[in-house]
Amino acid sequence: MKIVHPLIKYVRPGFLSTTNCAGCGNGIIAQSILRAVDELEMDIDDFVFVSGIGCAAWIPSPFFNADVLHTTHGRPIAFATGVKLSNPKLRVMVVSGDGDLVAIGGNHFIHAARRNIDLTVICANNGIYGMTGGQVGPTTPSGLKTATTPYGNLERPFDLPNLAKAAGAVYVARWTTYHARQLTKSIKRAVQKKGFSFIEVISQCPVQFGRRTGAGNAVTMMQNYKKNSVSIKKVDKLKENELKGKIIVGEFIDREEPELCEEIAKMRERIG
Amino acid sequence: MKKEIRIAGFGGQGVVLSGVILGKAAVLYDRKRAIQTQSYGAEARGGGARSEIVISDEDIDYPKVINPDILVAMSQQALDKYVKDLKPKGILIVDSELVKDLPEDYIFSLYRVPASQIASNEFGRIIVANMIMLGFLVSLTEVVSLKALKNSVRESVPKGTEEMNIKAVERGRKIGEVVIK
Amino acid sequence: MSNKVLTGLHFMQGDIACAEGAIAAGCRFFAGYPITPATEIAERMAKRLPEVGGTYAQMEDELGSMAAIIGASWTGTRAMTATSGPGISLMLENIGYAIATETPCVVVNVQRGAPSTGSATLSFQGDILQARRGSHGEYETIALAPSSSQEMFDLTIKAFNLAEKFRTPVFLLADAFIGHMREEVLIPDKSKINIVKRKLPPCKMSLNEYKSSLDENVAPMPIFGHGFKSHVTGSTHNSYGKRDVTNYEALDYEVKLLSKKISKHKREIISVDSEIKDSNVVLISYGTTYRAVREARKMLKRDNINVGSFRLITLWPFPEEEIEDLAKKVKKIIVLENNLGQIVTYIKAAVKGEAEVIFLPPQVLGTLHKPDYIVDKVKEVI
Amino acid sequence: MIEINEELCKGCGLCVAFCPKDVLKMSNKLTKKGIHPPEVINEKDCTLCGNCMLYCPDLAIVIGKEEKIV
Repeated sequence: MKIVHPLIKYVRPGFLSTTNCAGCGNGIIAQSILRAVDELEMDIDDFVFVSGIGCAAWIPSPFFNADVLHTTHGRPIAFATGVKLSNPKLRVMVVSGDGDLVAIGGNHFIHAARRNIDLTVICANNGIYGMTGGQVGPTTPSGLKTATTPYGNLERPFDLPNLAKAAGAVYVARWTTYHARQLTKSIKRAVQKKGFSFIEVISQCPVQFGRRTGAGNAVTMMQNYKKNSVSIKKVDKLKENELKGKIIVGEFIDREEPELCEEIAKMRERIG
Repeated sequence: MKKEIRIAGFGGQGVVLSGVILGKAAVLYDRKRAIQTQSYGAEARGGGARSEIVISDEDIDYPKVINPDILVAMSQQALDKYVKDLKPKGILIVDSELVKDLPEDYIFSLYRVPASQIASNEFGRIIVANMIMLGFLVSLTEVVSLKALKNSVRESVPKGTEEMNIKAVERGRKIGEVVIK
Repeated sequence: MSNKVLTGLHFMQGDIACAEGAIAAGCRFFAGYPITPATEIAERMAKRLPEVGGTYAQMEDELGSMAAIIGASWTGTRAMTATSGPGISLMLENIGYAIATETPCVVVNVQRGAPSTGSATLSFQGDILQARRGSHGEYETIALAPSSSQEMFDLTIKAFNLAEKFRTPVFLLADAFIGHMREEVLIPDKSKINIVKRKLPPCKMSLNEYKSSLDENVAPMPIFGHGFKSHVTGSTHNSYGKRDVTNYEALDYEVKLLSKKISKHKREIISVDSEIKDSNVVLISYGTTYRAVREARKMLKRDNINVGSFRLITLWPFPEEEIEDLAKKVKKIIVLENNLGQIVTYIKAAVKGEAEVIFLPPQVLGTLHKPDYIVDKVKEVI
Repeated sequence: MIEINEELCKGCGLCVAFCPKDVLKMSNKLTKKGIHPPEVINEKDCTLCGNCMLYCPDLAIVIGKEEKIV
């Protein structure tokens, strides 16, 4: 007698056991995506999942039993742009890490948001380069000691939701792996949203981030996400010192703007 | 018969377009062979510009002009730079308003055409100087037929400016006819 | 008037002919970034693609352009990008990705003065070896060298056909000279243009059933949106597309099959243009350099000197057997390139000492060889 | 009904930590992978809230009512 996990049907046969370390947040994000697809009752064959390089790129690749394009470091959004523009009927989702999407791939990220092309971009933000062994990344908190900031990080981390918002994204949210339910809901919204949508997921890397920076194991890290998260709805009521060290979660923006593929279709019609 | 033509001046005078018009006239309307190449400075306007056309009844292998049969100089700088390449007994046509300093000894035929002056005085548009030059060049040398030139001009210039440009070609042709007589 | 189909005689710039060749070949996606002397291709595609139901994307850089055409190709769309040296250098990582993932696409390199920013408007044949070995790793590529506006049209179509058939990126190695030069181009009726289409898997099947994603005879391409559940990765993978990055056997298997896919079909891919007759001296050239060779041969003929010509239309894969045969028939081979000697090293290797190989760059790099300079050289060695 | 797939479990303990009813606990036994998987110690208190499934990064735990049994 066995109960079958409701999401197993979306997992590529033979790839059930992932390459994630124990307690890695990537697995929670993977599930949240699959749960969103399941709850939306959409055919996963209508999706193309595009990822870059790094641990987070392995969330869909090869785990998801769907069309998966596992690309080069930093470029998944540019690959996804080609997929979406040449076949706008496909639902294109980019899943990758913070180093991939906003360090090496930062330019593609802001320009895709500016274009407002209908992509859903999910960034697993673990605050560090996990796969290469714990080097400082574009989202590493200031002061933190990492493999390449042995005297502490002198730089400031990116605030990704506000970056995406300023660049022109029409839907932007941030959650942590602790907020897996809200994350699923947000992914559903993002998939249905016409235009560039972006979700940042603060995610535990217990091995490289946790161990190196003293943030603890997966359990501690997620319990801290729970403790330190503040809803964006409450931010206005809090003083600056009360927000120190807090993770602001929620939907940062949800607006309507003309979407690129639709505008291209209209242009074609116009010129006949 | 193969003719090599170099038209040179500065960017903004329609030097490149003049070459394209000649090439198009030869290939599309006279059914000859032609190749047009060009070079210009880094600046979009005001730098040196050069357009070269090889016109032949046979296939053209080497596409570049080394020693032109005809040189049209639309600026002093162009003349100074390219006059040495002109074939002995070649034809030199200069815009007499813009090219004042001419070589003292020469064995080529020299024609001084006040194209810019006519363009601004009679047409109120200095930009048509190149068309006056083309009209002159074609009536003098018959590298392409006048009919082909006119067809090519019509097809190549911005819509709405066709008639003005054709008139400028005609004006240049008239100067040429006078010269020939 | 519908602009969809362009036919007949045109006085056309090489770059424009290339764009029209792409449209005629069924290219419906172009991603690019402005760069002299390739910009005219992008401009033409921006105008033409929407007219034929295609899409033009101006990306934020050339890295993104190359990425975007690979993405487009995986939806089953014929895709192209065009650039020049600095852009190609940025594209090379993703060109390697296209090779590893067997993605058909066409990459046009309108070569300019280089290295680095070099000279944007000056012509050069400086990227010949880069096309062969520019991306990291061990692989084979296909590269074609046009020598006229007409060939910018014809060889672009050929590039698409080879790309689609062999599931690989194909380079069109033009240069600033041919890109910007205008001459006549005859565009045949659509029915006269041969279009090769990529092979797709026969039906909806899972990747597990799909056992030949690495195949020296070129596997069908499980494009997106058809339920194939394709797993596409540039990482070392086995014949199921499964990533296997810690296994030497997997690396050995993948690299060898990807290379064999090209080398095994060399005879079908390679095209050369050879006129030897009874001459003891032959001029080897490609691209624009061939134009100077033709003129020089005509001049030599007037002096009753008969020299042969051997032109490489396909630069890669390198036609070594053809060169080896040639070397047995002649005494001296003069290799003309607009660089300091790139393909000549491959020619020397193929000649195997059967003939003397003389390298002849132009007097001034970047300029076309002057015909009388070639004539003088021939008379000197004869 | 709670089922733990010991082949997939990596022993991170998230399911135990986020179970509101202390239904699970890390066991002392070692799996083939050399990790301690969780075990069910108090199934009657399980409210099927789903936290253990939600937070298991490896799809290694599944809960369901009897009728959902395949």
